[in-house]
Amino acid sequence: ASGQGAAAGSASPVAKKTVIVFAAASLKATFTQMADDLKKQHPELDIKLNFAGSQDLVAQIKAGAPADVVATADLATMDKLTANGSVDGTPQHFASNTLTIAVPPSNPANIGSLADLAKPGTRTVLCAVQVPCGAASQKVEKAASLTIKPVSEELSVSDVLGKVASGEADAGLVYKTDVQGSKGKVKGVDFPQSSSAVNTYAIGLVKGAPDADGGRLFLSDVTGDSGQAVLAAAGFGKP
Amino acid sequence: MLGVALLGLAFILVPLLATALRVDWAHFVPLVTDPAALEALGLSLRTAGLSTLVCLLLGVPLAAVLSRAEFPGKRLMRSLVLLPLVVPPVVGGLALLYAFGRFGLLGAPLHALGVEISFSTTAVVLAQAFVSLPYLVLSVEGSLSTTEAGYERVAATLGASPAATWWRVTLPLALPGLLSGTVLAFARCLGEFGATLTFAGNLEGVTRTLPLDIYLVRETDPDSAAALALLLVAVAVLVVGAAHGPWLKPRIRGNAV
Amino acid sequence: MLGVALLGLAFILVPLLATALRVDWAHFVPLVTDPAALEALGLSLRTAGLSTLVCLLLGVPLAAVLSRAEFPGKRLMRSLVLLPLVVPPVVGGLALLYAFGRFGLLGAPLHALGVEISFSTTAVVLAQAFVSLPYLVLSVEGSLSTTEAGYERVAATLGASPAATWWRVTLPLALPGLLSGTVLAFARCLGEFGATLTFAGNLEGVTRTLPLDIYLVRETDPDSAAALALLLVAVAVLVVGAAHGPWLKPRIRGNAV
Amino acid sequence: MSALDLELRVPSRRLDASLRLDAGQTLALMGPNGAGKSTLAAALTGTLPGQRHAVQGRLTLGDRVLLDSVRGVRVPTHRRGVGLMAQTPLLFPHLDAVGNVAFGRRGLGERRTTARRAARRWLDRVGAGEFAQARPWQLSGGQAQTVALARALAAEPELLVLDEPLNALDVTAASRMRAVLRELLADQTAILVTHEILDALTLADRTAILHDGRVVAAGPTRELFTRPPNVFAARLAGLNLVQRDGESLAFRAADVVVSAGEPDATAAVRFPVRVLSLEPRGEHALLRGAGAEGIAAGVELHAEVDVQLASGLDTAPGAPLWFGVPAAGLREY
Amino acid sequence: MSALDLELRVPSRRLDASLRLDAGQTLALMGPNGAGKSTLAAALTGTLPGQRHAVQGRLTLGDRVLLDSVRGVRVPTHRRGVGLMAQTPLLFPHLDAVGNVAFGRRGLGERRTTARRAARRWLDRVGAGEFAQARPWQLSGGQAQTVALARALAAEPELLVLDEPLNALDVTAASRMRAVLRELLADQTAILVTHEILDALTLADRTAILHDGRVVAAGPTRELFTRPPNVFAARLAGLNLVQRDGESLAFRAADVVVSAGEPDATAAVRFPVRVLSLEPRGEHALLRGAGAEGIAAGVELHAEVDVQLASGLDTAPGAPLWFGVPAAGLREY
Ligand SMILES: Nc1ncnc2c1ncn2[C@@H]1O[C@H](COP(=O)(O)OP(=O)(O)OP(=O)(O)O)[C@@H](O)[C@H]1O
Ligand SMILES: Nc1ncnc2c1ncn2[C@@H]1O[C@H](COP(=O)(O)OP(=O)(O)OP(=O)(O)O)[C@@H](O)[C@H]1O
Ligand code: MOO
Ligand SMILES: [Mg+2]
Ligand SMILES: [Mg+2]
Repeated sequence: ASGQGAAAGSASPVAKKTVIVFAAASLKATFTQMADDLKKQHPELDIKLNFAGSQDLVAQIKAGAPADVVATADLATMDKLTANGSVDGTPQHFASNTLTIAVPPSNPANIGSLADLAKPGTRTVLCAVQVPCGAASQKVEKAASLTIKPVSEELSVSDVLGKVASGEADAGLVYKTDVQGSKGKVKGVDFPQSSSAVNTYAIGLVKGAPDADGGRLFLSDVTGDSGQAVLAAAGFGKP
Repeated sequence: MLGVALLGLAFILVPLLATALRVDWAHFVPLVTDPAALEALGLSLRTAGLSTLVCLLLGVPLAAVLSRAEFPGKRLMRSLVLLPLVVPPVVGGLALLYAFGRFGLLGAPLHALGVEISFSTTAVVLAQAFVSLPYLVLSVEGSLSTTEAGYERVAATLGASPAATWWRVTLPLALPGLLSGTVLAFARCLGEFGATLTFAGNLEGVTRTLPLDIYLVRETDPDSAAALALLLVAVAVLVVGAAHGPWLKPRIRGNAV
Repeated sequence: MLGVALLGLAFILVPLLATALRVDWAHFVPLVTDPAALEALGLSLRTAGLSTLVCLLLGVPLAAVLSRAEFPGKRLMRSLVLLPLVVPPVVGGLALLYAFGRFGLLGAPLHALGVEISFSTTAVVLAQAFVSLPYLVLSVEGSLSTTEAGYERVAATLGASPAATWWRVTLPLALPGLLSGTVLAFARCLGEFGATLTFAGNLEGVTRTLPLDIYLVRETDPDSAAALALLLVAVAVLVVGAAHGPWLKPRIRGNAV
Repeated sequence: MSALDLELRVPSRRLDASLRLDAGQTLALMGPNGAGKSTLAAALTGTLPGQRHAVQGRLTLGDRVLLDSVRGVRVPTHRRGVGLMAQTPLLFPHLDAVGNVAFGRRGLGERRTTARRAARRWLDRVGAGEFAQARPWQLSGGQAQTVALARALAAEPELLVLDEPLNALDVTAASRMRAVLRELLADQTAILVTHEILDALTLADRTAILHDGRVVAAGPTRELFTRPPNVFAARLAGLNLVQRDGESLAFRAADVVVSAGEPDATAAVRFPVRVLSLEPRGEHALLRGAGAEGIAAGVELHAEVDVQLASGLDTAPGAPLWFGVPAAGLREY
Repeated sequence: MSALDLELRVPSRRLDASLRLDAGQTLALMGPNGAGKSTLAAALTGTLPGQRHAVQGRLTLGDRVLLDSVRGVRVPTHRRGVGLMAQTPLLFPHLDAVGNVAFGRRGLGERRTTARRAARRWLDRVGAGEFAQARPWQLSGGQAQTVALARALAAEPELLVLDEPLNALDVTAASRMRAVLRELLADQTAILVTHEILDALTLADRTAILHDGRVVAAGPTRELFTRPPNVFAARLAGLNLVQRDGESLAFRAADVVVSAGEPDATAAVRFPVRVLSLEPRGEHALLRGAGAEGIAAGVELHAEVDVQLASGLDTAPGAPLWFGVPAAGLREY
């Protein structure tokens, strides 16, 4: 992470080692916390976090972005990186997430089950199938043999969440962690079929990482106890 | 000067060229003639057209007031008009949601009246118009301000009412600025992504414009996305090129000097 | 006319007002004085300033050539300059990556020379400049085109070389357009999101500008995002307001008519 | 036809003028550059740029009050019925000559074709028929001026204000225009701003002289110039002027007696001069000389001399001569 | 000081003119509106808008070839050393009057303060010193014209082209300007576009008359107007002109004999006229009449009459009179 060190303008007289972590946007809260904790333990470490949609991360790394660690929100995107030879070794699965139904706190459409999302007159929003959460939504639909006609196919979970939180939509399929992180803006309605689409998060070292040691350190923190505790507290499941 | 100008042009063209080089040309035609892509393009053109119309209807009077009227707070007003420019489109979409959404400031009463805006093509139009209005206003205002006010005074001494003067003198003289403002607004509408996504959502045939489609395609197939992007670019070049026709040619003015 | 103008203004202001109403004002001050937010704002202002400079350096000659020179292909050139406007920012970011990324058209040779652009503050500047250049060029060109070419001819008959004429006549006369183009470009730079995210990434202190920070905050807390957005809006109003100072006041021209 | 009565002040330009003009009459408005003529014209039409309340006072045309700053009456320009042909033509660049001239007719409620037909007649009348299809930037300075005049006339205003309408016209065009104007202004209430005493004499019933924003002399044109009531009028009338004891002495070139030696007592005043030139003027000659010393030192003086007499004098440039004026030819101000 | 030699064609404006002018001389360029005077001025300075190759021909100033379309020489405007004061002042709106005048001095390599000091001197010289700080839009039409003139002069060009410089100036300003110009043009190669024969007579050594883009008459000014070589010159000289058998007859107002009845055979031509007006002109009077029938029908004719004689005639407008001209006073073209 040579080029960026200078631009970051670190004031410390000790030459810090900078670890650059590329992570799915849904990991923002947890990874930020882990990085802060880790920096306390290792004052010589400077951890830079780059959050974007998983697909953006893939594109950026393929284009030669200087990253040490990459964490994606699903295996499919990580596979693209391994196939491309951008990942050192085998990526590790470190967390999972399952879908839940998000409804506004007042639950105006009285949603109690997945089938309610397909009721006529219910304004449901889903992720588009092209994005990870949309692929997961499609799986649960199939498992429940339902055809949900959404009013919108959003491009990311946060867009689904936004539509539900604002009351624009009556319900949407999001991740459990999203509901937990929403500070009460939406309520979760769990449903049995969610087990058919467990989304697994993967993390790996980027090939040719400028700071492989630092990367390994962060990676082991994520997969280690402290990291797992942070993830669990945010509502992530075991991998 | 010319050298720097060419450097500037290169700065714009090289990235687009690099994109074009990525495109798998063998698959280009099937890709861009794919019904989903064509539907998205159609929707984009339709909504951008409507939004531009909204911009013209709201923006031209705004520009006229800014360029001609004298009143306190005019400077503030001009700054306010620029706001959508600086608000990231996603935030703009949120703001529209707060205003016109089902529980929004205006959306709630409208909802009570049975008018639903979000998730509809109307929402797309509103999102595009919101984001593009400043471009139109600024262009038109610029062109109105540099138009000699003397011509309007002459028209008045010839008995033309302010309305007649506006239609028969001011507007024709400001035509170049009006046209380029319209093109600017239309182009901005065509490319609008963030606000549309946030406010209008993304449903094929209703709210999925070409930029949203490109984003989706990119999730699975970045190179195809590049091809679609080039399609958008081509459409834009055509529209812009047509609008900058010979009638925009600056007149050869004056005589000896 | 004034009525419609006010409607247009309302169309812009109501959504922003609705956003302001959503903000939890008790938490507003701690939120916007949060070091992360301030760092992002600082970065935004710095990069937007630099990008605007790049736009000026590249855009003014481009505008000059477009408004004054006569050559075949000028119409095409003008259309091409508009392209970044129509390309969705995310696609623009991709295009920049294809061009200046480590494996890009120009990026690869640069990389060989040890120059890294992507994911650095330089990349933010490039992304912002790419997206904003058309606004500057169009504004300046508009203002140059409506400036009476006669003044330049007078300057030449007084012995001023083309360069001297440019600096001492053309530029001062086009100042209003130049200023408003600069403001436009700066505002667009401040709000830039998609291209920055894709091309420059989202690294705190390096590439995380305020719009990117807003995007991240929105993932978890849309209302705080709204507060940050208002901060951005406030900064923009200040900058724009300052730039539209009295020196932009159109001159009262002519005498009797 | 409407009489005009005005009493206008434009403090920002130091204008403070009162004028009356009977219906159907023409007033020539004269005075030095910057006297306020164009300002007054703009105040009449309500087209003074800038501050909305810059013009104060009263203005009535016929029985209509167009302006009364005390009572807050301020009729907008387009309802004043006051036409203006301004000092710069300002032809609409997006219209051809006919379109420009037809512009005001459309306001009279005429349809496009009728208006254009009328416009062509006006263009023919002012001798600009051949430029009907021309765009303003294709016209020479004088051609543009002619078209602007046709445009102002075609709108048939109740009061027509012409700000130096014959500027930039060649001899032929100017004399054709004078003929057109003479015919038209016969029963049109009009104000004609001009620097040419000839225009005032041939076109205007009355003349007012503006100086530093004030009307310093006004009256029937011929009277004003044959017996100039003050130094302003005298200067305009082209009289020789010299200062003596804070007073101005005025005398006509025709009253000057030229001699080689100092004149005798028949000359109430006498000036040694050096010849500048002798110029033919019809069957007379104009002798221009520069006052060599005394009260006329440095002043250029003109004498009308008989060609016969002139041939008997040394009139080479620089030659010394004497100018004398008999008491009868002198006017004091 | 540089001699001028030109042979220029602007096909798009039908200009095709050849002229020569000795170093230090002044040429008056006259001719009707649209004759091509401003076009020629623009061609000289290289400021004709539009097509780059519109001007063809050759142009030399001193020993420098400024234009040679055959050999592809085309010196750019700013290196021609040809100054232009155009028909419209076009003062730089972002500079005050001093700034405008100083503009060209900066090009001469002067520093700001020196240039401004020189500019002030020039403004004083043309009598515009009091507007030094004024912005162009604060000036009246004539004031702006004066400043534009100072600006052109201050740049000290090798050849100075003045396009109707005295337009819009009042009597005092114009005569002051004539004095300034007379002094300056004494040893300046200059071209003066004008409609005023007086300007040509007082300021120009030579005069060329342009008609429809061609030089139709040229020669020493005085000669040209005292013995006009053709009808164009005659018209400019203000002679009465009537057509007879496809020929033009010209005669001076002073040569007209006015009588109540038909003149006898001493008059080579005679015209019945109706009086238009009798106007005082110094100690003579100008009798304007309209030809009633025959070759002069409808033509306005002027006669210079003795006031005594005039008082013996019925000169009420509309009264019938006869004008006669002896053979000696007639010129045919
Ligand atoms: N826009 C303006 N702002 C301030 N002062 C002005 C403005 N226009 C003109 N003036 C001043 O007002 C006075 C009157 O100007 P005006 O144009 O009425 O003169 P004028 O009599 O028409 O002169 P001219 O014969 O030169 O056209 C002048 O002293 C002039 O400098
Ligand atoms: N931009 C133009 N395009 C085409 N024709 C033009 C243009 N400008 C002038 N002309 C024409 O060229 C001819 C010469 O015009 P020019 O301006 O040289 O006349 P001028 O002698 O200066 O007349 P004036 O005394 O009225 O100023 C005129 O017939 C005019 O209509
Ligand atoms: O966490 Mo994602 O990749 O934005 O759906
Ligand atoms: Mg004036
Ligand atoms: Mg001319």
